[in-house]
Amino acid sequence: MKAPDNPVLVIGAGPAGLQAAKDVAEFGVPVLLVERRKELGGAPIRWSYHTLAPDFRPTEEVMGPLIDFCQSNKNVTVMKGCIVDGYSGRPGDFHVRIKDETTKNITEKVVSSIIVATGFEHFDARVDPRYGYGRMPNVIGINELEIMLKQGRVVGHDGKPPKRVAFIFCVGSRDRSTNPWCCTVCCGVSIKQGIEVKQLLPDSQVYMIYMDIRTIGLWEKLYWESMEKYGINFIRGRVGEVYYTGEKLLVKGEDTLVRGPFEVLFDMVVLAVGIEPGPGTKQAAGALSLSLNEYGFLAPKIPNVHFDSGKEGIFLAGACVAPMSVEEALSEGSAAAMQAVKLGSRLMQKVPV
Amino acid sequence: MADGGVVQLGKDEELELGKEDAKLLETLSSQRKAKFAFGTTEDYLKMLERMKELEKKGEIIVHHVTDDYDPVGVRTLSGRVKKIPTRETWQHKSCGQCGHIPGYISAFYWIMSELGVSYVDDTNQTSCTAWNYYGSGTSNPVALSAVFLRNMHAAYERNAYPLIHCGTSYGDYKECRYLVVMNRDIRERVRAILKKVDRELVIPEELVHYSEWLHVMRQEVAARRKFDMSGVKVAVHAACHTYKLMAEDYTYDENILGGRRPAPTSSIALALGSQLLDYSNWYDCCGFGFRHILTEREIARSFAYFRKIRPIVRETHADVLITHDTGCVTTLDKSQVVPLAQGYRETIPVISDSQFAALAMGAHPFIVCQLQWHIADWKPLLAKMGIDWQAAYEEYKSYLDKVKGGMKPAFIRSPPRHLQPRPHTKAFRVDEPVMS
Amino acid sequence: MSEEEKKRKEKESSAGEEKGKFIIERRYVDDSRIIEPKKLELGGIDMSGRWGTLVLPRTLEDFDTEIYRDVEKLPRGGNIGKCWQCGNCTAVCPVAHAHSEFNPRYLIHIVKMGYTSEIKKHHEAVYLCSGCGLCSAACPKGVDPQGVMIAMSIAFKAHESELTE
Amino acid sequence: MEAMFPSIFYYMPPGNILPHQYIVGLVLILAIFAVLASYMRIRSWKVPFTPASVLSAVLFSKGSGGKNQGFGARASTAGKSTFHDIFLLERAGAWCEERIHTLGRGLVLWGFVLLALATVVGFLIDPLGAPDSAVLPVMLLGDVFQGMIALGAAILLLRRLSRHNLRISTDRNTWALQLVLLVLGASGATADLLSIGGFLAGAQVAFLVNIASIVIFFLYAPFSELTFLVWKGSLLMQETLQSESGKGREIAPQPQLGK
Repeated sequence: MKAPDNPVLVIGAGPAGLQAAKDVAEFGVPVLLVERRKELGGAPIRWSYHTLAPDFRPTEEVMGPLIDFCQSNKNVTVMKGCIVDGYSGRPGDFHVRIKDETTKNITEKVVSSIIVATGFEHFDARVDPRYGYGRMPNVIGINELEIMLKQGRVVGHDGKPPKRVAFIFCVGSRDRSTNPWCCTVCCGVSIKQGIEVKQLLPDSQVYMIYMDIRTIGLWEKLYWESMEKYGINFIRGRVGEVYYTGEKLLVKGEDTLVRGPFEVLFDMVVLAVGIEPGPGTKQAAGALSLSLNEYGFLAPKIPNVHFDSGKEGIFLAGACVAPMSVEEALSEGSAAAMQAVKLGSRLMQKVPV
Repeated sequence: MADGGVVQLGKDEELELGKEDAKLLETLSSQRKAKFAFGTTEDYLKMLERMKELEKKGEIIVHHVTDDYDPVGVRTLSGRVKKIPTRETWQHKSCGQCGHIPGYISAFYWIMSELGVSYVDDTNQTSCTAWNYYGSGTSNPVALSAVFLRNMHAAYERNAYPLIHCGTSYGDYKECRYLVVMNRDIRERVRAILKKVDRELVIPEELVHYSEWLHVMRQEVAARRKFDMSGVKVAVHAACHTYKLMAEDYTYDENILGGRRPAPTSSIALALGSQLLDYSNWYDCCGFGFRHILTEREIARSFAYFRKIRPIVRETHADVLITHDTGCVTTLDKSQVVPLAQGYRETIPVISDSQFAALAMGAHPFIVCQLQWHIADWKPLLAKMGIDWQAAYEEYKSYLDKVKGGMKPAFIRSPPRHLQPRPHTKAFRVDEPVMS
Repeated sequence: MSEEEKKRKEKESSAGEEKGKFIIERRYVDDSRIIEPKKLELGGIDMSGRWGTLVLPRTLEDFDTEIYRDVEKLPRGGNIGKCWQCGNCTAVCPVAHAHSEFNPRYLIHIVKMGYTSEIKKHHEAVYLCSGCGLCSAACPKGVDPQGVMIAMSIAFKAHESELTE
Repeated sequence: MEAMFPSIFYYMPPGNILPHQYIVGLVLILAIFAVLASYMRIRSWKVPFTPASVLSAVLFSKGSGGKNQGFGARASTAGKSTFHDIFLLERAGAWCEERIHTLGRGLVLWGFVLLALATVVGFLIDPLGAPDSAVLPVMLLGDVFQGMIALGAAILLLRRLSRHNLRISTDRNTWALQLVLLVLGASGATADLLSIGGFLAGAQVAFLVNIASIVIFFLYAPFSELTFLVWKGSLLMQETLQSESGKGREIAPQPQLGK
């Protein structure tokens, strides 16, 4: 079988995009990988994720080989700092305009198909002011804690390790005033971090303030271990307000199992900030005339079939479609790659599939 | 009716409460499915536009904050600039203050006299009846609005601008104004009532609370400061009815607590050079909450102590708690008696912003500020401000003896009943202060 | 309703109204939260009874895990940390179906969280456990609630002086 | 009779190796050890040893107030409570879902009590000197009681086994204790029967197993759940006594003010 000459365009070099690029390239098909930022690896690298749930695997072990492959393989052409500005043509013969964001130069390329993997952004907790994020010291997001864990040093603004840490779940998730969807991974990630905090600071007390625990599938192991091995406590309820007393953080919430309001002091509050579609997704949707769903994620033709954008030759993968974990994003990238390769081979051989 | 149960404007921008709507609203309210809310900030701004239209049509008279009142502009929560008159104000007193916290009003009058600002203390004022409105939970918008407009007309005919002391009246009037402007039915019925008492439908362009007046006058007040306040730690309680009813119309300032708390009262504490401290329960009611004070005084008293006083003392260790409504001063102050008797030791003096400002300006703590009526111990505060309260108290006692002997009491200065003609002086400025 | 039941009801209701009976919404306030000194005087003025009544807030303020740590160390209490509050134990507990104050799930929760104020209110209920062991058979996480109740009753007894102060 | 049963104690080891009195002495020593060990264990939980408190309450409590009762009344309260709560298993039985569960517990309990009585009676009648016609009924009764223990333990064990599934999680100690009870009862009951049946060797083995299980039981019981049951049972009785004597549980006073 002869591979088509036109490359496959992959937009976004996160877990899904990198995996898609690798799979396509390994099939012998050239890949054009366009990334808006200056570095490859997407969210896990950009936010310096320490380890990945559920088995505490260092991020580099998962992402490193993918990045290395895409940077060194002759089939992969990487364009950093670029976005796709528009397109025309038909499957097998798309003409895309690629714009360098710094020089504003526009390059035209011909590609056979397009894989959109523009990923997500963490919810900006300043939008929900009740948690005091951005205004109060020691109120941080899970992404910032991840960086601290990577440095192996979890401390408050005064440089002291916290004695009592509260994780607040569903910040910017499952809330009509912010984002109504579930971000699917924050429970698992928060619990993973809680365990890591306990490993780092065994004398600390870690509390998880949750509405529901959604450690889906095999991630449940994290939930069990956090209780059974690490003595992490879970409080069912939602936090109404975090107040900085000048020394500590006063967390006001309700323990719904006791049916009573609580006001307890903590040294550190970690917000499990949700996942939302980023500006890259919106921009790509505009450039490629893709439809967005009510939440601003890219809408597949059938909600259950993520890779099918409804436009022939354009495939979707990763967290630009729905909130998902790294493991799911990798599979989605692979699935989209399969679709691109399949389409390429059909167009070459003029064989209907 | 919108889904959320909020009354929305009709097509002609009238708030038409038809019989069916009213019934539905009543049912929903009784089932606690809807709350009677007056729309959004946008609706509020529309109401102001509507007021201008009605004035143009000649349906109502608008009492403008003209240059004669030397107005100062402040930012409100809606982002709009609100004009606060500084002179020739008509003092709309609170029905509770003279009995419970007399120093609150006498200190305010004293400040105005000290600053040489003319004002009218009219005897021709009625109580706003909002107490009953909130106390019973039932509403008679026509009656309430009629009382509101009757008082506003009383100010208008004296050619003085109404300055409302009571937080509840202030909030209630803002709601009534919304109803009168937006609802033709209420407007016409109120007009008929006013006609019977030979008054016209006069709506003030701005409804102004006295704390806003102190806010814009704070630099003048600070300029006459007699005592060094830099060592005084202050906590502020803002009255619910000033900033929670029609919230978009109360003063906020980015330079004061980052604009996350109402600006007045905090601003006067800062202007006087004292240390302003924040605390976690700042948003909570003082415990007065009408229904509770009427039926559940034990709970109101306990709430005032356990949810306000104790956290404030524990978190801030402040020397004084200042607030700007007679209900708040009374509740927060008097509710400390029982806990103190029971052995709880956390206590803090509670005074109004006018008393605080007057004390700083050198007013007599007893003859003017009437601190002797306060329960919580104010002596450490006076000592910290550098006021010799013992000498002042002796003075006060001899003053009382003189009064017994037939001297005319002087603690409330002879209130001016008429305005004096005066030349117009200042140009309008928008108050954009720098954090002191 | 039999005569006896009526009498008992009357007795109960009058007992419940002893403190703060003048509070209109008295039925919404826990007995334990009302402080009504029989004798209270300030500056020579009598404020006893109604005039000196205070109602304590019901806010949970303490995460005091001392009893929790003790329970973990006592025989058969070691698994308490595994509890995730599903309520299986209470669902199958024959005692809980008769006595509202005995709720193994709740007892485990307040001990785990260290809500001393709640433990003070409910600690005596732990002796109602009959030791039938149904809960331990029903527990999906291997908490062994029956054993935890044993450990808890010992721990509560050991801390009795603090819990009844 | 005597022809049919030449000597029922023939299976016992020769007196010079393990005289009967020695066995009784051993049991007594073990029982004292068990009480002491229980005491130590309960004290290690930082709680009072309530059986002692109950005893002192019944014997010496003066009580106070108008409802104060004399020794007789206290003893009667204690007796009633013991009878209803312990021997009739009213408190425990009320909440056991299945009757068979209560039955199992009752059999073990009654078996033990009656066996103790029978043993004392048997000791008073010199087993080797007295005529078999006097010893035999006591001995057979003892066998019946041991059988009760075995049956009760078997019921408890079978109930546990029949309910055993993946989710079950009961303490290993409970299994062990019930197994010891089963062996104790079964070996004791069968030793005599085997002897009567002429299987002397079997009877001797059963007898040795019985002695061993008794030793294990006394050594193990203080460290098992039984200690808790003794503690809690007497705690409940103490509370009953206190409330009966008018002292009752005092209503918790208000929290310390001004803290």
